[in-house]
Amino acid sequence: MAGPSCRQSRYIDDFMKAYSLFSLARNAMSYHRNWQRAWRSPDPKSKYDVVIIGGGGHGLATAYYLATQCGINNVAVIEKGWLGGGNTGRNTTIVRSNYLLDASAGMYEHAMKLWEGLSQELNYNVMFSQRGLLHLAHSVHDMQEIGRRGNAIHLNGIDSEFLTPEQVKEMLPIINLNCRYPVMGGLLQKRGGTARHDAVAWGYARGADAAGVDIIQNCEVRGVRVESNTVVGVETSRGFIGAGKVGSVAAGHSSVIAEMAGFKMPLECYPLQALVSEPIKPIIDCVVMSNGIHVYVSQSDKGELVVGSGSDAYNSYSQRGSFDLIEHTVGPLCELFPLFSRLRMLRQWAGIVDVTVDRSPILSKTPVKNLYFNCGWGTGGFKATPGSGHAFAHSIAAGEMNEIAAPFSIDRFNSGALIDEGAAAAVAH
Amino acid sequence: MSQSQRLSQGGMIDRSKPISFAFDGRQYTGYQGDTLASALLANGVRLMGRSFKYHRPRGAIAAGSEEPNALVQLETGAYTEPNTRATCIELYDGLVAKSQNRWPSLEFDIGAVNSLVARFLPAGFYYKTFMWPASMWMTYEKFIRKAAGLGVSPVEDDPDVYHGTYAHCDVLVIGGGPAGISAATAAAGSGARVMLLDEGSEYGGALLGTSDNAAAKSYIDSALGALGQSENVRLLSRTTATGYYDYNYITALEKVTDHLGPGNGGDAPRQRFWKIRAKQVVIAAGSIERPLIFADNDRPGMMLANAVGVYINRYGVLPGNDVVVFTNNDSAYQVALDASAAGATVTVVDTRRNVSADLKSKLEQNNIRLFEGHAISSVQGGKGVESVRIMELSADGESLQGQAWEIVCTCVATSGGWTPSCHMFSQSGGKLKYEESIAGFIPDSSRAKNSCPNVSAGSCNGVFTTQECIAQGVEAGISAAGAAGRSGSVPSVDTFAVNEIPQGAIAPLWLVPTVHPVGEGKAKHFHDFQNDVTAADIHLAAREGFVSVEHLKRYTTTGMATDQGKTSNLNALAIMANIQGVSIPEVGTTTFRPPYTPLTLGAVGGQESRELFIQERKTPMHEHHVASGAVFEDVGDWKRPWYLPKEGEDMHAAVQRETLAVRESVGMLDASTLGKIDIQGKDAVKLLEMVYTNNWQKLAIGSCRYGLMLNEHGMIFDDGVTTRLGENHYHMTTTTGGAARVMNWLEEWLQTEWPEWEVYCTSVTEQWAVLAINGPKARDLLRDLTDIDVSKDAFPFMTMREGTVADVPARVYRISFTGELSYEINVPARYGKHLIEALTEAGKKYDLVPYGTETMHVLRAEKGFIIVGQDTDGTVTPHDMDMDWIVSKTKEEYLGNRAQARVDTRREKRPQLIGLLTEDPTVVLPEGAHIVAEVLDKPPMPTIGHVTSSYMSPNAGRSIALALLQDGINRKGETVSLSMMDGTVHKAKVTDTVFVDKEGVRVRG
Amino acid sequence: MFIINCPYCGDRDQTEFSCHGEAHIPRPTNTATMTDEEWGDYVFFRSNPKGYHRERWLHDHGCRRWFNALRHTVTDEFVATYKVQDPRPQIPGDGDQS
Amino acid sequence: MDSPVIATPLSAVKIDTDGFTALELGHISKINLRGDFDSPAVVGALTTLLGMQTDLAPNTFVSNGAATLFWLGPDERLVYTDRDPDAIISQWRNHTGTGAVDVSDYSTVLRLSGQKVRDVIASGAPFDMHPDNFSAGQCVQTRFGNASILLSNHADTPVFQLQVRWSFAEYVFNYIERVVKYV
Ligand SMILES: Cc1cc2nc3c(=O)[nH]c(=O)nc-3n(C[C@H](O)[C@H](O)[C@H](O)COP(=O)(O)OP(=O)(O)OC[C@H]3O[C@@H](n4cnc5c(N)ncnc54)[C@H](O)[C@@H]3O)c2cc1C
Ligand SMILES: NC(=O)c1ccc[n+]([C@@H]2O[C@H](COP(=O)([O-])OP(=O)(O)OC[C@H]3O[C@@H](n4cnc5c(N)ncnc54)[C@H](O)[C@@H]3O)[C@@H](O)[C@H]2O)c1
Ligand SMILES: Cc1cc2nc3c(=O)[nH]c(=O)nc-3n(C[C@H](O)[C@H](O)[C@H](O)COP(=O)(O)O)c2cc1C
Ligand SMILES: [Zn+2]
Repeated sequence: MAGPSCRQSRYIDDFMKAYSLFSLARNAMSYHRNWQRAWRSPDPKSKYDVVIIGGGGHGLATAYYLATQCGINNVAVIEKGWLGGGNTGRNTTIVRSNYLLDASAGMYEHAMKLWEGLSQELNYNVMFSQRGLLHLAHSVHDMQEIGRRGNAIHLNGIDSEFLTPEQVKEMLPIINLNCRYPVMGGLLQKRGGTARHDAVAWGYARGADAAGVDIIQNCEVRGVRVESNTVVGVETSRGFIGAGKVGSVAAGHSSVIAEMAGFKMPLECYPLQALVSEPIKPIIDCVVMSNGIHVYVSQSDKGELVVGSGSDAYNSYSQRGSFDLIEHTVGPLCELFPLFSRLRMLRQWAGIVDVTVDRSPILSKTPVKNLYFNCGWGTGGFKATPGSGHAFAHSIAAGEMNEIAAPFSIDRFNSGALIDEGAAAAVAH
Repeated sequence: MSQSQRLSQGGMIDRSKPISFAFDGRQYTGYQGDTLASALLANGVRLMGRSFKYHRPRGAIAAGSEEPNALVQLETGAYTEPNTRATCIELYDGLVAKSQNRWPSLEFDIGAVNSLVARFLPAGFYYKTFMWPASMWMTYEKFIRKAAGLGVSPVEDDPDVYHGTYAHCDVLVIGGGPAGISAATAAAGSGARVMLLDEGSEYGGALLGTSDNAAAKSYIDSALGALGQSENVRLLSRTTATGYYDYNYITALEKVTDHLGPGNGGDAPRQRFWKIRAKQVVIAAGSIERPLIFADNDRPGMMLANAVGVYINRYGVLPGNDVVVFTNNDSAYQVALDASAAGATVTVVDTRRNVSADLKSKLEQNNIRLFEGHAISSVQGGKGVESVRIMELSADGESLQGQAWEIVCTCVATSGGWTPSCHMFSQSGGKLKYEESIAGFIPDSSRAKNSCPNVSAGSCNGVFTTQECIAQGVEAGISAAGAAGRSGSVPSVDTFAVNEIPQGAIAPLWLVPTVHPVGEGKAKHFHDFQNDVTAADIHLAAREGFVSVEHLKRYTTTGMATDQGKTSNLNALAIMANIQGVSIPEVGTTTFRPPYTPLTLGAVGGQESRELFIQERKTPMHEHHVASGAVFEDVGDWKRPWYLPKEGEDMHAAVQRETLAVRESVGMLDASTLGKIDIQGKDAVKLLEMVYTNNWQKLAIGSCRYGLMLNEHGMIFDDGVTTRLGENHYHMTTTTGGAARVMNWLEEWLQTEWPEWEVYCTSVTEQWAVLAINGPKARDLLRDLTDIDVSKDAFPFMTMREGTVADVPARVYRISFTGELSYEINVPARYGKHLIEALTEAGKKYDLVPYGTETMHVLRAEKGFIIVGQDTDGTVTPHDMDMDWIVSKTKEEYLGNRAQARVDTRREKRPQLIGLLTEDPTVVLPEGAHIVAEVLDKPPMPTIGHVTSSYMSPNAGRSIALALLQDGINRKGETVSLSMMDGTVHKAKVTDTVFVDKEGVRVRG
Repeated sequence: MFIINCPYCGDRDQTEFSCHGEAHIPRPTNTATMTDEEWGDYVFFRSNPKGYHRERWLHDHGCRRWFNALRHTVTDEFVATYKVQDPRPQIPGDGDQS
Repeated sequence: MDSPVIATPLSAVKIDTDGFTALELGHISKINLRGDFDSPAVVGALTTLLGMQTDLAPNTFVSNGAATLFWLGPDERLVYTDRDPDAIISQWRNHTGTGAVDVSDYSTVLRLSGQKVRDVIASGAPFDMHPDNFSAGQCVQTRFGNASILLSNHADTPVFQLQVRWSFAEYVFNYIERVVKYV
């Protein structure tokens, strides 16, 4: 398996097309008239070697790595709406790799390493900002949890530090340590942080396009054509598109795609909500996550507080959730940071997250030959985008899930070998 | 320069109440009834803020909540509030405001260099640069972050309080303009329970900004007076409907005391958050004017035409003595007339060539110059408009031609037409339709969501005369009331007319051409003022393929500012439509999301934070623990004594003392928080058989048994002791944190899977106050207080007896979580306090020691008893816990049974619970420490297990630990290594899990 | 924020309820003879439709009864709520009773 | 030893302000009754043991001086009684063969009165208490903040009773005390 690559992509060979301060300046001289499309808008061909369903970050990354690392350039990404309009375009952008279980640590740390060179690799600034990610512990039980996770992470070779309440206060002077369930400690991953969600989709799209991938937007997959238990293509709103292999990376719609192919998935879709405040000058400099009182907050480069809310516990494809979750997000936020109470919420929204019982993703072969699924990232897959795409691309190319993807096979729901990060640690995102 | 722009008469301000206020350190005077913006304008201040990206000088363009520019930092210290719209701040005495996003001052802002290099900062420039060297991004980012943001957050805790409340009505009317008032009147007349909200300080909406607003006011007052009489009507002004959710759930923010100034609200909350459930909703939210997009259309002094009208008529302020009205429709002509009447020199520039004779003659009568078929080609003046140049538009509207005329002016009133406020309708899930005749989207009432019955009325529905608005309002009010089941007799609702000129025949001109192609001259054509998004940015986005309206939004950030594009969105997508050569509806709109205007976080969550955040559940003995000096631990929502230090003791000392005392004399623990479920009915035992792994058929009445519960995945999720109280009667206990979960688990199975079984479960957790007494002297102590025969034979281990303890009725369970001779005394909660006092008194002679949860944990660990949730984590089976003894081999079925047989669950070498004894007995391993397969110099090191519980055990005379270790049961006797975060390595021997009294003699003593 | 019609208590606010996933998944009675696949299917695999969904709700803060609902997962609108033992209401526009 | 003192969670506190009073009613014996309330055995037991009519509509309660019977669910009623609950419980079981549990101490009851009552409770409860929807004789199990409550309307003046679990009583009381100032 090819390792993460940090060199500037060789596929953007035309230096003038590459983005840089220089190209920006040059284009400014011509009033920005000469910028090219970030990606083409081709008509679908009749057949591709690989068709990827879903133009979110994971789908685009898969296509990008197929084309740039696996030597498969005859690839299409089929997106029913606009690129990145799914969860990629609506998540709270938290990136970390401090997971407890080996399988998860393997996946997320793989992704982290790719994140660390991604802007350069893609020649697109994805604003990956390693500002640090701090998990707060509010009870003896939380302390046991971060104790276990901190050690596990450390021994997996991933950075993590325990903080005392005093150290937490030093990092975050505005925190109220004596909130209901006082802060008893913290677990810090300095390499954790955020990235600009849209840029990730666009950067991968541009990179994939440059490597020959056809990105086809506004094209909905409406059927999966299977002949003698082997996938041969997809029926779309723009006609049939043949495919040697199909990778479904449709996040919130994976069950729908599976139904088209004639099987069920261990998934349920829920609305997951988030909100942003009005922009303000910098006030918190790291990502703060508290499972004890349910707060997830960071501040974007533009200045808004980006606040994760919860997921409603009913199945839904509506991209809207119920308001009481917003109340139960803002209440805790004001509890932990009482001075935010005079700030204002600017916008709230929801995404459709596909959740497995063990809250870990599925990267897997399926009952249909040559049809692969990458889904179930639920509330926390943005951070995995490069790693997931990379592992999935190599797995599709090989026809077998690779070492990083293998534990996430769908078989685990029959064997019982769940990767139950949630049960083990009760940690979200 | 005192109120130089204040008109000598007119307006709805109270000239008898002058108010002094400060802006950017200078003192000014305004009047009661002013907003900060109107008062500043009255004082000749046009420059109020700087834009986000280019730091361009900006003034107010609007008079309402759609304002994108005039954002200020209101007040100071703990009361400070960033990004507050000057157009919505009601003036109060002593108000202090500062401009934002500028340094060192508003007049001279260093950040304005961005404007000079603007050419290098097109939409999305940051995606293209700042990438090299990679290590520098964090440094670049720091600067970017500092430069971004608008105002500053307070750094002190909010001194204000907030109130939230639910409300219900038949008909909710959103918006108190003519349409809303008449809808409310009609609905109330039909007998409906009505709520009428308006975000303004006064009802009347657009009527307040008309030149005959005095007459309008008396019309409004009489309508509101009548509404106010009705018991069934709730009137809420200063209240914005912020969100419209499923099933007609509408949230609204009422600004209760903001207009009084900080600290002046008395006992009243600062703001109130309404959660309204309405059977029917009438949306009468009015419409918002759009600016025309032309070169440098952002200079202070440029305003929406209707805002100019509002400042003149409502506030008695003339925003400029020389006014150019620039329009593509009729409605701004009224503003020209009003400005002229107020004494301004007015010029009208109309992009159209077919202005009606009627309008022309009106202008002529007032000596107002008119340029037909013309457009503004450029603007002079930096921190305020000084003059504009106009040129003739080509017939196709694509270019400018001829000679440029310069018109001196300090105010430009522009109107690009009216955008109906469809926010609420869209948020409710309704779909919009594009109406060519008004060049705007309006609600498609046939595509409202079934669960959100509503009707739009007035200008938000695309009608632009007051009389039509009133007529629609009445109709909407009656139909909504009827749909809500109220159809009384409706009194006739008065209609009313004002001086206004409807939009009429609008000739859309989405982007006024300039001499240079868009984006190539120096001039900028702003549509999103706050986020500094220009027409050129839209062109760039289109060029780069960001053509979907959602990409356009995200790439250029148009519509993402604090005004959410109220004045800009339609312009932006129309420009994109033109570039693409498609129709506006084909481009489509972005999603309307709550809140309508930014919503104070404290109002949403403030009430249920701090002391009302999450209930602190306390047992009936709580006060006693407090008096005993207990330090508390949060267990779930409960407060439990953690340890009870004596003078000078730290936690360790207290726990060691308590732990020893229990095994030496007797200890006492408040166990009231354990979940308790009363189970009755002839099929009760069937239920137990299904939910526990062991056998329950043969449990004798009066006997107790321990049980483990598994989920259907086969993993342990709760445990506890259940006692048979009678023939078909059981008392189940659960973990403290698991009580609700277990109750639901039982009920779910009973109600959905086995509804024919006769079993009744009742939570009795709080019914009983429970004291556990443990230790060799527990029996003696109990004997002193009870009428129960406590002798060993009469009251054996794992049985229950009823009687009295300390003269109150009690159930005493002889069960033990400590391995000591133990009794759990349950009395009705009302006697809990009595019980602990009586025991404390009687215990003196036995050296009774109260102990807390930490000691309990040590004691049970000494005996190897697990804590579900600490030693288990949702991924362990009974076998993993070395608890095969509790899994029935004979039962046909129980929940979680089948899962035990799966490949992975049967797998060898799963992590299993074992004991660990460190080589150095003084080392207490940290909980969570990992056992490594092999010690390496540095990570990564493969791990094979982790410590779940670890304590210094005074009874074992050394440290002890429990751990989950792969294949642990077979490894007993081996030595393993644990690698710490700081690099130290501890060695420990793998043992069984019982460290004290291995034979279990004491518990049966 | 739904209004949910509890079949026992009537129309109530959503916050009184909790949802417990797909309804009508009877617990198998032949667990001993089931394969791991069959068991996995019962415990983990759900239809998760984009469309009409039959699901279980609990009136937590009310009568504490479980009941079923037929709801559309795109509009989030309830078609019907019904008691556990009641016949399944029909899916709108669908003749089939399943 | 002195005869044992009976404690209730809110005995030490009360609210008495303009338009609103809240007062704990002290210890009340309460029994949770289960069974098929249409069956002759249960109907008979209710009449003989409590002198109660049995056709209680959902969300209502009846009172006969000595006892008050609340509808809690299709197979569940709650009784407040003056009499010894143990006796009633054992007779109930004998008569009906179904469940009965002493829940006297599980919860406590606040009496709320004054014209502000509805607005105070609306601050935490999503239920519509307008007299059209909630008149004297009706009761409702709903939510107040995070707590489950049983709210009953005893007079439209109004006089409400609010029953809440013991361990949530302080929270509910604090909540009421906070919001009463604001309505
Ligand atoms: C509010 C919120 C907050 C979150 N916060 C975080 C966080 O902080 N950190 C984190 O790591 N993760 C977070 N997540 C999760 C994260 O967003 C997702 O796991 C991740 O973005 C999934 O990426 P994806 O590419 O798989 O899916 P998506 O971006 O959803 O892409 C799937 C694409 O498939 C397309 N599609 C679906 N059906 C079809 C079809 N039939 N034909 C064609 N195309 C189709 C969709 O339109 C969509 O564009 C959050 C999610 C949400 C909703
Ligand atoms: N001359 C023209 O072309 C033209 C165009 C549009 C409107 N108008 C005039 O404007 C008036 C329109 O009457 P109307 O009643 O439809 O609207 P209105 O603008 O008079 O009143 C709407 C009211 O709704 C309030 N509002 C909007 N959104 C709200 C929210 N989310 N929450 C709370 N309040 C909210 C506003 O503050 C405003 O007071 C008429 O007099 C009409 O003639 C004229
Ligand atoms: C990290 C992040 C930051 C955001 N910042 C803003 C913002 O500053 N202004 C804004 O209007 N919306 C912001 N949004 C929300 C988007 O406008 C939008 O609501 C979200 O992408 C979901 O799309 P939808 O609302 O169109 O369904 C942000 C979203 C994310 C994920
Ligand atoms: Zn109910």
